[in-house]
Amino acid sequence: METIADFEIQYSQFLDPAGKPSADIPDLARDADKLVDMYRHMVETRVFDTKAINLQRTGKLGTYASCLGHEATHVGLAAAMQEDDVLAPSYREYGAMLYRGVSMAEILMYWGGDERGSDFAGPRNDFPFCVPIATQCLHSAGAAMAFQMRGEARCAVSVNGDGGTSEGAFYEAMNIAGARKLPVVFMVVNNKWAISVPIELQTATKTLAQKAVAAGIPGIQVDGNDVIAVRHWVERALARARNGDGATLVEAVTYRLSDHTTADDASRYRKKGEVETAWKLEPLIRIRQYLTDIGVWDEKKEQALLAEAATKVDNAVQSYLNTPKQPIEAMFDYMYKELPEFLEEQRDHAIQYGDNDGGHHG
Amino acid sequence: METIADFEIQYSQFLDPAGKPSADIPDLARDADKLVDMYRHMVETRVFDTKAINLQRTGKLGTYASCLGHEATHVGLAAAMQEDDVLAPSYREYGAMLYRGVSMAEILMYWGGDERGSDFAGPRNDFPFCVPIATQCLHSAGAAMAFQMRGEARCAVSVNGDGGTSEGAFYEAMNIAGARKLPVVFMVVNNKWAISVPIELQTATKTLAQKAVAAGIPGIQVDGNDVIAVRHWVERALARARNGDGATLVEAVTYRLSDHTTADDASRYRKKGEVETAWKLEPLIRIRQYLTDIGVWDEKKEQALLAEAATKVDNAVQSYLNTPKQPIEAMFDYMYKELPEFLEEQRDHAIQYGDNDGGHHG
Amino acid sequence: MAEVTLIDAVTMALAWELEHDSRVVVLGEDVGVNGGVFRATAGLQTRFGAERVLDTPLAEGMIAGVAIGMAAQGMIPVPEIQFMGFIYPTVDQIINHAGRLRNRTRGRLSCPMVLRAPYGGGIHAPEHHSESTEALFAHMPGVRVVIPSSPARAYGLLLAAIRDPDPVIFLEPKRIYRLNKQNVEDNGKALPLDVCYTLRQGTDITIVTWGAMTFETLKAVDQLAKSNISCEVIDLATISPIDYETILESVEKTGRLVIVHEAARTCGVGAEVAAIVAEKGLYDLKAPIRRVTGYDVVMPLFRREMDYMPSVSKIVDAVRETLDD
Amino acid sequence: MAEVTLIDAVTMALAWELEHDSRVVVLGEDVGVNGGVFRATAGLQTRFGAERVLDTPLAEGMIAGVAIGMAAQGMIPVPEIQFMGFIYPTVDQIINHAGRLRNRTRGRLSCPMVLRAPYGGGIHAPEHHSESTEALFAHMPGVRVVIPSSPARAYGLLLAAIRDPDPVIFLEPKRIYRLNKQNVEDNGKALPLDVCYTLRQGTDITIVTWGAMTFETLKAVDQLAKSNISCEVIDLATISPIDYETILESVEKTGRLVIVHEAARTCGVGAEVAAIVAEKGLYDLKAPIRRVTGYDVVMPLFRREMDYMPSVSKIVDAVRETLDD
Ligand SMILES: Cc1ncc(C[n+]2csc(CCOP(=O)(O)OP(=O)(O)O)c2C)c(N)n1
Ligand SMILES: Cc1ncc(C[n+]2csc(CCOP(=O)(O)OP(=O)(O)O)c2C)c(N)n1
Ligand SMILES: [Mg+2]
Ligand SMILES: [Mg+2]
Repeated sequence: METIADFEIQYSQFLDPAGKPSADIPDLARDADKLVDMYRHMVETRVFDTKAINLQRTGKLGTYASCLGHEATHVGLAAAMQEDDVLAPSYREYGAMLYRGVSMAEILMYWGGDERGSDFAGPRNDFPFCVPIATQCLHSAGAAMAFQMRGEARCAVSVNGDGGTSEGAFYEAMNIAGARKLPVVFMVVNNKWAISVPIELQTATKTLAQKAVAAGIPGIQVDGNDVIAVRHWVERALARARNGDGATLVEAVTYRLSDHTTADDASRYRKKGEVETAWKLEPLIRIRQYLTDIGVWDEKKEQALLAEAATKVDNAVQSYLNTPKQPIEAMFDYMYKELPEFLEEQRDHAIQYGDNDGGHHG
Repeated sequence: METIADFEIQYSQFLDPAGKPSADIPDLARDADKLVDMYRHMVETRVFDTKAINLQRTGKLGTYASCLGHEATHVGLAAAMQEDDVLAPSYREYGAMLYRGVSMAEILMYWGGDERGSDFAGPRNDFPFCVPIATQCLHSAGAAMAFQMRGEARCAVSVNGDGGTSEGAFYEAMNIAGARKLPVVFMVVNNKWAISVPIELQTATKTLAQKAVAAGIPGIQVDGNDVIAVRHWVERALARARNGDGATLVEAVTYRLSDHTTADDASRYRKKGEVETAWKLEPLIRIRQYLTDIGVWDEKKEQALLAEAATKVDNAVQSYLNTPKQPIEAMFDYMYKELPEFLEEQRDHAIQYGDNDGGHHG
Repeated sequence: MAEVTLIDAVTMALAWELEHDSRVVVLGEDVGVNGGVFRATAGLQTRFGAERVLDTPLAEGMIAGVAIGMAAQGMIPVPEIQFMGFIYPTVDQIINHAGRLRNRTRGRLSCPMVLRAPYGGGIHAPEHHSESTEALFAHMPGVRVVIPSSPARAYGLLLAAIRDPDPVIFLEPKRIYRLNKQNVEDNGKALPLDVCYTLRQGTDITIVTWGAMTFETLKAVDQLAKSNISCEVIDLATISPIDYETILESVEKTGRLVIVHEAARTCGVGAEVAAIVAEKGLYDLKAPIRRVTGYDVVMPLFRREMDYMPSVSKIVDAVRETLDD
Repeated sequence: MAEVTLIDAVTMALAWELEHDSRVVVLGEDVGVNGGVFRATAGLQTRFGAERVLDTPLAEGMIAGVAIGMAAQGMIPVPEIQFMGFIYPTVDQIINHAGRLRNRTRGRLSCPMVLRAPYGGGIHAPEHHSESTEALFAHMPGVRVVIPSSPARAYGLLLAAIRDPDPVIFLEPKRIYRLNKQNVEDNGKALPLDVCYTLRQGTDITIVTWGAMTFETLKAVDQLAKSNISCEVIDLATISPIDYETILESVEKTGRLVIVHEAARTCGVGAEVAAIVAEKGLYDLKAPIRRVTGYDVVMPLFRREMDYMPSVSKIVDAVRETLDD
């Protein structure tokens, strides 16, 4: 027997749960503006998320998938991207989407049952929410192929969960990305649960990062509650991709502190203790502590930020609630570039039967 | 950064291309009867294969996928299996199927366009030929689940090619096999080509064995032209599986010495030199040499075996050619356990229009 | 006898078969500890153990493929696909294997399995959670497609599906999972597959429908009854193969046919029903056939989903127009 | 002007678009060096380079998904699926993404791509190499399905499909890939999508068909002509959306309709054609509609495949019976 290949999976964390550096911090951790900017987005994301759950509970929003606990992963990955890179999200990466310029009102519209929520005014080339698990991994690979073919220095990033790593599409995407050295980063957000299925039932692997080995691309595991680690390693992966060296898988280990969605009741299948423990690792505290320790943050700034965020969210909610329904014919008018003749009759029929639903929010 | 997981991929060969032991040979290599039995099957398989191509060329068989060069891999894996294990083949593992008791006439029937070719009189529980690439990996995983649930000491083995490792189904099957410690072996026959696509375009990985890392199961690469190595490692993997320790991926490195199928012309896309080099590694020579060296084989036995094989193949061909077509209604009668009423009219219609085709072989 | 909802009846039928046939296994995403996102498998894992009611990794193609492998080796798997919008990764395995295994092995192997999935709109669910694409499966030879529309039929047809020696796609209209209750005796009695169920006898017009649309249809029929219009309502129930004799007999009597389904119109199962009548019952028809269906567009997100769906007034008008023709 | 076969015409159209539109990319299994297993892409990689005509790893779901990603980002991918029997892993991506991307982003992103696949039986191919499942795709909103039946239509419709701003499934009847030659000018002129092509004018009966079945139908029609039966033959060409006006006008004239397709009957596209006529042309019908189709069984292996297929005599008899009704 002869060893013909060997692989190592590394783990990286820069800030421990208490906000103390646990490793040589990278340059970006010395740039207070960058850190504050990310922290600001993390807080806004959480305020938004809390409000959205509230809207759902009061019947003003449909089923909603909370991102509680994922803020560092989501903001970190988006902060690492360049504007003309392309994001192919799953369905709960609000932190990343907001960072990239999707508006809060758009996100609410989506979960409020209105397609206009995916017509982002901001990042026009980003892919919309993607509910069919892991299918978006192929879109990021395809986008990367387009960039590569046109010789553009752009990258694609897709995001999927621990559950998503069980879908064939995830491996197929990594495999072609490896084979063609595509400029793409596969973010795997390991929040330990896929609805009620814990990671241990999902796969026998010790890490999700090692799934990259199957595609011949590098994989790394980072502390997904450490925004510095996430941003640093995604930046490195993107630099590598932009440099023509191909794809990387970045596994961010975090925890879904909420129910899966507002339609779920996680107490049915997971222990309270587990969630309590996870709260101790949550991502906002540690970066705030670090910012405080380096002297760029204080309680006053915190209060100002919270107030600002609340206003921003409230404005978005108002804008969302005030947006009238789309006309009925909208369901026809975007199906094709030009409406095929046979649909005209159906379109007329739909209009004729008018508004047979309250069209309420939620 | 901290290393949190590491993996090694091993390669094993016992007999080098010249038939000389290249490593400590395992027990089975000391059992001359076992070796001769495998060699016999390898020779029979090759004689059969040659004849089948001939039948196709003379219009007596449909498109046929040759197994030239794969004899050690196919016979080795089947020899490692127990009778009540279950094989889920792809479409060219004749060496394995014949070993397990599928008849030559059945294989010819299949490629001669007759479903009865998959109604094996021998291994009644084995899966039939599987053309949709890699779908069979899930069937072996499912079979293994059935055995596990019933507490049976049986295993399933599926076989797919290097090309097949790009399909999501392959990874999905390995992943559930890992997660549930299923008694299954995934044989990957790396014959370097998927029709015209060389392994280098198929994947960026150094080995196919390392794809097992993505599922948290062991993977090993063996010389697929060394029947001893194949049998030894598949036996080990099966013992492990039977012992409740779960799945293994065994990559057998061999070479497709023929065109992809009789409908293919490999000279369009691969160099003659490459094929000539590969011939030097082919699997029959080395085991014959080894058998000769240990004094259990000689030219007389060789000639007798060839003559015997030729007769066996001729008989099978006769039986195949003499088999009349199935009745027309056979296309209806196995669709459901009982023919649904609505199909009766269609069945009558088909019978009424009788035999509108020569029904020739090929 | 218990007053149960449609989804309760599904649970009851699964429990009955798990209890009485050791080959039966329930598998899928979140079906175990969580009891299914709609709770169709609630309590089953506790009762029958995690080896018989098991949570799988998240991969529908895998679930279908593994179920086929199990079925071929003597088990009766009952996989759940969480929503019909996620059923498409199973298509390859269903069409290329489940529906063919018996035929291609000349009966040596077979594939007794029931792939369950909730389907249909009207519950204000997120994107991809409201699809009705039963027609895709109805086009596949060797596969049955069954849709119950009442608690009693859910119970009886699911039992029949599990006992059937061939693969069945069992689609559950989630909009009516909890809409009403019915007395259903948990006696293990199956209902026949491959037949329609006539929900109302009538003389003026035949309405063929299935799933949640039976409710809209019955409401429409009640309304029409006030104008002395007598509708015969046929629940297709087994979508494939279609019991066309019951439909043809009804059309022979009424001379008029309206088909109601939620799926997009083009190449929906309604087309097949219409085609059969245009072939075998043409001379009975006194008026053109009408289809009241979902439009040929993507199911809108929920603020507009009801505008997509066949509604009572759309059905009432189609019936009236057909009678006026 | 060159005398070309249908498959030559496919190659010509691909080359034209690769030449004239830098966004066009051909990808798939064996399409590069090997030029495709049917040689539809022969010579294209040499001419346009391995970046624009590229061999992918073996995974159809990947091919479709990657193509969608490319299309959304400004390319016009033309993926090939080697045989229709292997198209099913793409279903999820096609129905859940390709057909929806424009709609769900309110036009922000779109999916201009053409998924090509050879389809149909009659060439004595192995298992899974002879399927006709166009109906699955015809049921998907937002996706066009186009099937050419002559070299000229292959050229003109493929150009149109590639230029169309929305996704098209382009199915090539492999049985007639090389059956006959036609003069086709390589002038980059597209033919219109969404319309039927009337191949023969006639007065007694309308026959709607597509793909390789146009040949069997024309042979049958020639035979019937000897008995002074005048058939109008309509090639559906765009399977979805269907140009029903041409069909209805023809039926208005002839009063009789036979539909011929190779796919299994139940929920095939023929059902939709029949349903449309039963809805909008009922009063024109002098006789029941007939469908001459593949049976609702798995396509038999090749020793019996011709017994599965619609044949000249089956078509002739169906026409005669319809005229006798
Ligand atoms: C293909 C598919 N199957 C099933 C679902 C239903 N579903 C929605 S989220 C989810 C779990 C996803 O888990 P994971 O990938 O870990 O992401 P997370 O929700 O934890 O962020 C499931 C099963 C789906 N959306 N798509
Ligand atoms: C799903 C699917 N896609 C495409 C094909 C067509 N096809 C048949 S064999 C083959 C190549 C397979 O290569 P590999 O897996 O390496 O097996 P090998 O033929 O070399 O034994 C292809 C593309 C198929 N049979 N199934
Ligand atoms: Mg998760
Ligand atoms: Mg190969």
